[in-house]
Amino acid sequence: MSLKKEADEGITFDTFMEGVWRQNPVFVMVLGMCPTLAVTVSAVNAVSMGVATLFVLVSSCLLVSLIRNLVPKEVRIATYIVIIATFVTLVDYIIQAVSLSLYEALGAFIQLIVVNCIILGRAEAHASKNPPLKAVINAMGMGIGFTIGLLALGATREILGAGKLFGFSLFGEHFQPWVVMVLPPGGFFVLGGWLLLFSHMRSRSEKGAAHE
Amino acid sequence: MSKHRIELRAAPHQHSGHSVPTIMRNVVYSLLPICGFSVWQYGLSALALLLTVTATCLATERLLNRNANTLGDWSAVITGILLGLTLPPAFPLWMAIVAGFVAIAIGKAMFGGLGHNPFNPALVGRAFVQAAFPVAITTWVPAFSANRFSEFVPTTFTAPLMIPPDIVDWVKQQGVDAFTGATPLARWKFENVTASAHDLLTGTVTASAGETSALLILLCGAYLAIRKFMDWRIPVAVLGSAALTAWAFQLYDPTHYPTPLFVLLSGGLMIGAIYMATDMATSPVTPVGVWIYGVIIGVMTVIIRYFGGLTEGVMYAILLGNALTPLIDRYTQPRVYGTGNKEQP
Amino acid sequence: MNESLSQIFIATLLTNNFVLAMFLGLCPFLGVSGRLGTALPMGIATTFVMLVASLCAYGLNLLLSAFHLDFLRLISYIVVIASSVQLVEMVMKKYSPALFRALGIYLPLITTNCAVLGVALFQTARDYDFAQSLTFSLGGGAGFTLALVLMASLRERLQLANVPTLVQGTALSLILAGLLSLTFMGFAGLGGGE
Amino acid sequence: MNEPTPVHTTPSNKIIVTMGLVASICGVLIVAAYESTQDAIANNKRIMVERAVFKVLPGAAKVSEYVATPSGIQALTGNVPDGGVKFYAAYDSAGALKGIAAEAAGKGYADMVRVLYGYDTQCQCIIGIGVVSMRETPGIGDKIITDKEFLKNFDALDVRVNAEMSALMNAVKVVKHGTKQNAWEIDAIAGATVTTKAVGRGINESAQKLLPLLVPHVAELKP
Repeated sequence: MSLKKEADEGITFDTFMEGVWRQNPVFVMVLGMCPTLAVTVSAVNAVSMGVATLFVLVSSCLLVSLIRNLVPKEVRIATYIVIIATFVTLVDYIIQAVSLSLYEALGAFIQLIVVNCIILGRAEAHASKNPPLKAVINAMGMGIGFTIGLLALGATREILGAGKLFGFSLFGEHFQPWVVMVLPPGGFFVLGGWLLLFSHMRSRSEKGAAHE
Repeated sequence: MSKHRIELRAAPHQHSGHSVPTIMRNVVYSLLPICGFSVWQYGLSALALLLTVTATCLATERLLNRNANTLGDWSAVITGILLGLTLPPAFPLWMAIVAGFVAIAIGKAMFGGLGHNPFNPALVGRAFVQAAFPVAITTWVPAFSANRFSEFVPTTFTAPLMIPPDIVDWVKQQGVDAFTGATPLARWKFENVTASAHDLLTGTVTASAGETSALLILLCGAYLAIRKFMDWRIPVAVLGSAALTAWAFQLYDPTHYPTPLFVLLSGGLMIGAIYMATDMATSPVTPVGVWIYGVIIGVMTVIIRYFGGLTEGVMYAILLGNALTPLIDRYTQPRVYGTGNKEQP
Repeated sequence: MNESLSQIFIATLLTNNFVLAMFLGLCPFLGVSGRLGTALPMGIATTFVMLVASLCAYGLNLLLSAFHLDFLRLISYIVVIASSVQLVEMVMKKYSPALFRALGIYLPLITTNCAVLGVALFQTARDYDFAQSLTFSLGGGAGFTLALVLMASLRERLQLANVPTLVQGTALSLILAGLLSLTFMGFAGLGGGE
Repeated sequence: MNEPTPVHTTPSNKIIVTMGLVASICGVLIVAAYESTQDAIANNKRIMVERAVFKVLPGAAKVSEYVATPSGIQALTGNVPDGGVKFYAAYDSAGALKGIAAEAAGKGYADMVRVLYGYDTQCQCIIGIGVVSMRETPGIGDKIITDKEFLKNFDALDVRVNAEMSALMNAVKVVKHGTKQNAWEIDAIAGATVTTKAVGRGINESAQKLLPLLVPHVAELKP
């Protein structure tokens, strides 16, 4: 069985790095878009959202991996969704306990982590076929990749849209904020811009490889 | 060039008897009187604004098309002039550069250049800066101030990325009576005061550089229509439907809603209907489609002006019309000859 | 708060369009908007599921509030949405096979559409009553469909354009979505009521 | 990956057992999280409310939640009943009533603008507002927080209740910038009329509903 073989493969550095770079959920796979665009108006929001997603991702993958041999195929997806929803509820309460103002800034998008395709995708494609440690490491990579992606977006939008980064003013008080960046169109444009940059870099490196 | 007078509808226009550069060049010519008027009206700042925006558009066009020289088709010049005309005369130049860059880069080059852009590039640039700099884009200066040819408005040379200075005191020194700092549309919306048709026709009102004299724009548009460089149906549909809608509202409540004439002459409706809605790449191809497109723009303009939070709706109405163009084209497409009566799947 | 039904409808359809202003349902928006032929059925199917989900969420919320089980809200919503999608699929298959053939392939996709869960969560957060919830879900679905159809028609047209290879793909869709979103900003304030 | 396996179905009792197991794990986790964060969340909410109320009623030191209904006022426990209006009573450190705070909301440019206003029972006027949430255009709509001239409207905004205790004596009204004449009028911010009107409408709506219910019973408010 191919499942068996895959599970026996060792944990490599790529298990972790896959999500951070090669399969980065934001820039390469363009997954989990709702929170990506909606909450990234500032770097703080972006990182909080990223960490919340990371937590849900890692714990769900751990639990899914632990019970992977118990769950019958028929109810696989339903089980995963219930597990993910559980951890999202957990995160929801934890954020409320930590800071209500952060909770209000992220709004309903914390609960919408449930339908973030990355998490169900990872649970289904990786965690359900791999031992716990490997699943956790891979999920960690994905989560960190997601957080980095959100941070890149959040920082860009905060710098241009408010002249600040993590709340610290960068250009003095006479800076003219580009209001559009914290509005919905700005979200689309900034993500589009980052994707352009990524594909530009990729085509550069491919060309470079071809020349060698 | 052929001497046959073949009706020009919209792209593809290779067989219309006019080449793209010819049409574009004539559009530019017809815009020059409007530019001249706005410079006469607002002085040095308007001149600097128009030149800066046009230069930015040309530079961006050149930069993003390194392999092919696309400057010769004049389209970037039109985008630049139109964009410059829709901005307030005192708009800081660095913001104008942003607008020009966005117009060409995001509005056009991203989609493969002239003819492929789904939205009017000038309006993309304008909508972007409207959303980005909402305060600067609603800061108006009085027309025909005494010193307009000897000094710039202080906001024009705002340092890049910085907030433009407050010009309230500067405006007071200009000695213009009863300057309210609001466009006729804003005054109607928030104070229920309508400007006279005479003022609107001759342009002695506060507004963007190129949307003041409705009469002049109408004349220049007539030139284009007569020379068949422009599809006359679109402005007729836009202006007609806007007037009808306004008339219906006025019948319903004459105390609250202004006259159709005020609606037609105020704001950017005239320049929008004649120069922006008629952009060939972004308007429908079929004759029926053209009428539908124009009516949507006219009606939406009035609805946004009357019920929206913004005072001016022409720009967004045209962008919406652009967005609907592929759909309109699809559902008004004439049946291809020889395909029979059956509906295509 | 006391929003009238027409205000809610206009807001969800235009001013606060689910996709273009609230970023809900972006995955299908970017994924399924390649062809006009599939965009419309997808939109209708999603609207239908939203309506069902909104009804279920309304009832469920009454139940959960009555028993002070607020902490089960999310988990029960998602389970209800997943099962209502299943139910809709089965009912459709039995009573309208033609419709099922047209929409069937999209139904499973809808389970992970955040717009559907979004409807349920937002109507709860805003304390909408029954009629308001229904209007909210209808407007949200209509807004989603509108955005999807507009996007699909634009993308179909751009297939004929010589879009630079660098831009093709998701980046182009995002820029188009940004421009549409910019256009929809013109609706701001509509339905505000003077 | 998905090699065509022969159709084999898991016996339903196994499905039920697994689902039951998963559900109980999840249930335990959720309840544990709920129980352990409950106090912290309640505490956070209290601090947030206090901070907001203290801002609109300077000098206050203690806040309690009340609800006003046609049958009188009582301390709020659980949900707000139908026809009831929630408000906060604020007291100073000596225990004397400092004022009332309540929430108002109006449809603004982009979304609902929600504000909290502070009401002084002595002068029967609104003495301060603070924004709870809004999505208005930065630079224009948010002038309602930053514009000092606008905030002056709420130094003493007249909201006296009429003699029949049925409505306000004069409805709160937003007027054009620079034309404020009466104490119950709000001078609009030039260029941000939509947002200002949203605030005015919201305050009027809320005060019309709350104050006629509240004013006859003000004396009952004790810490």
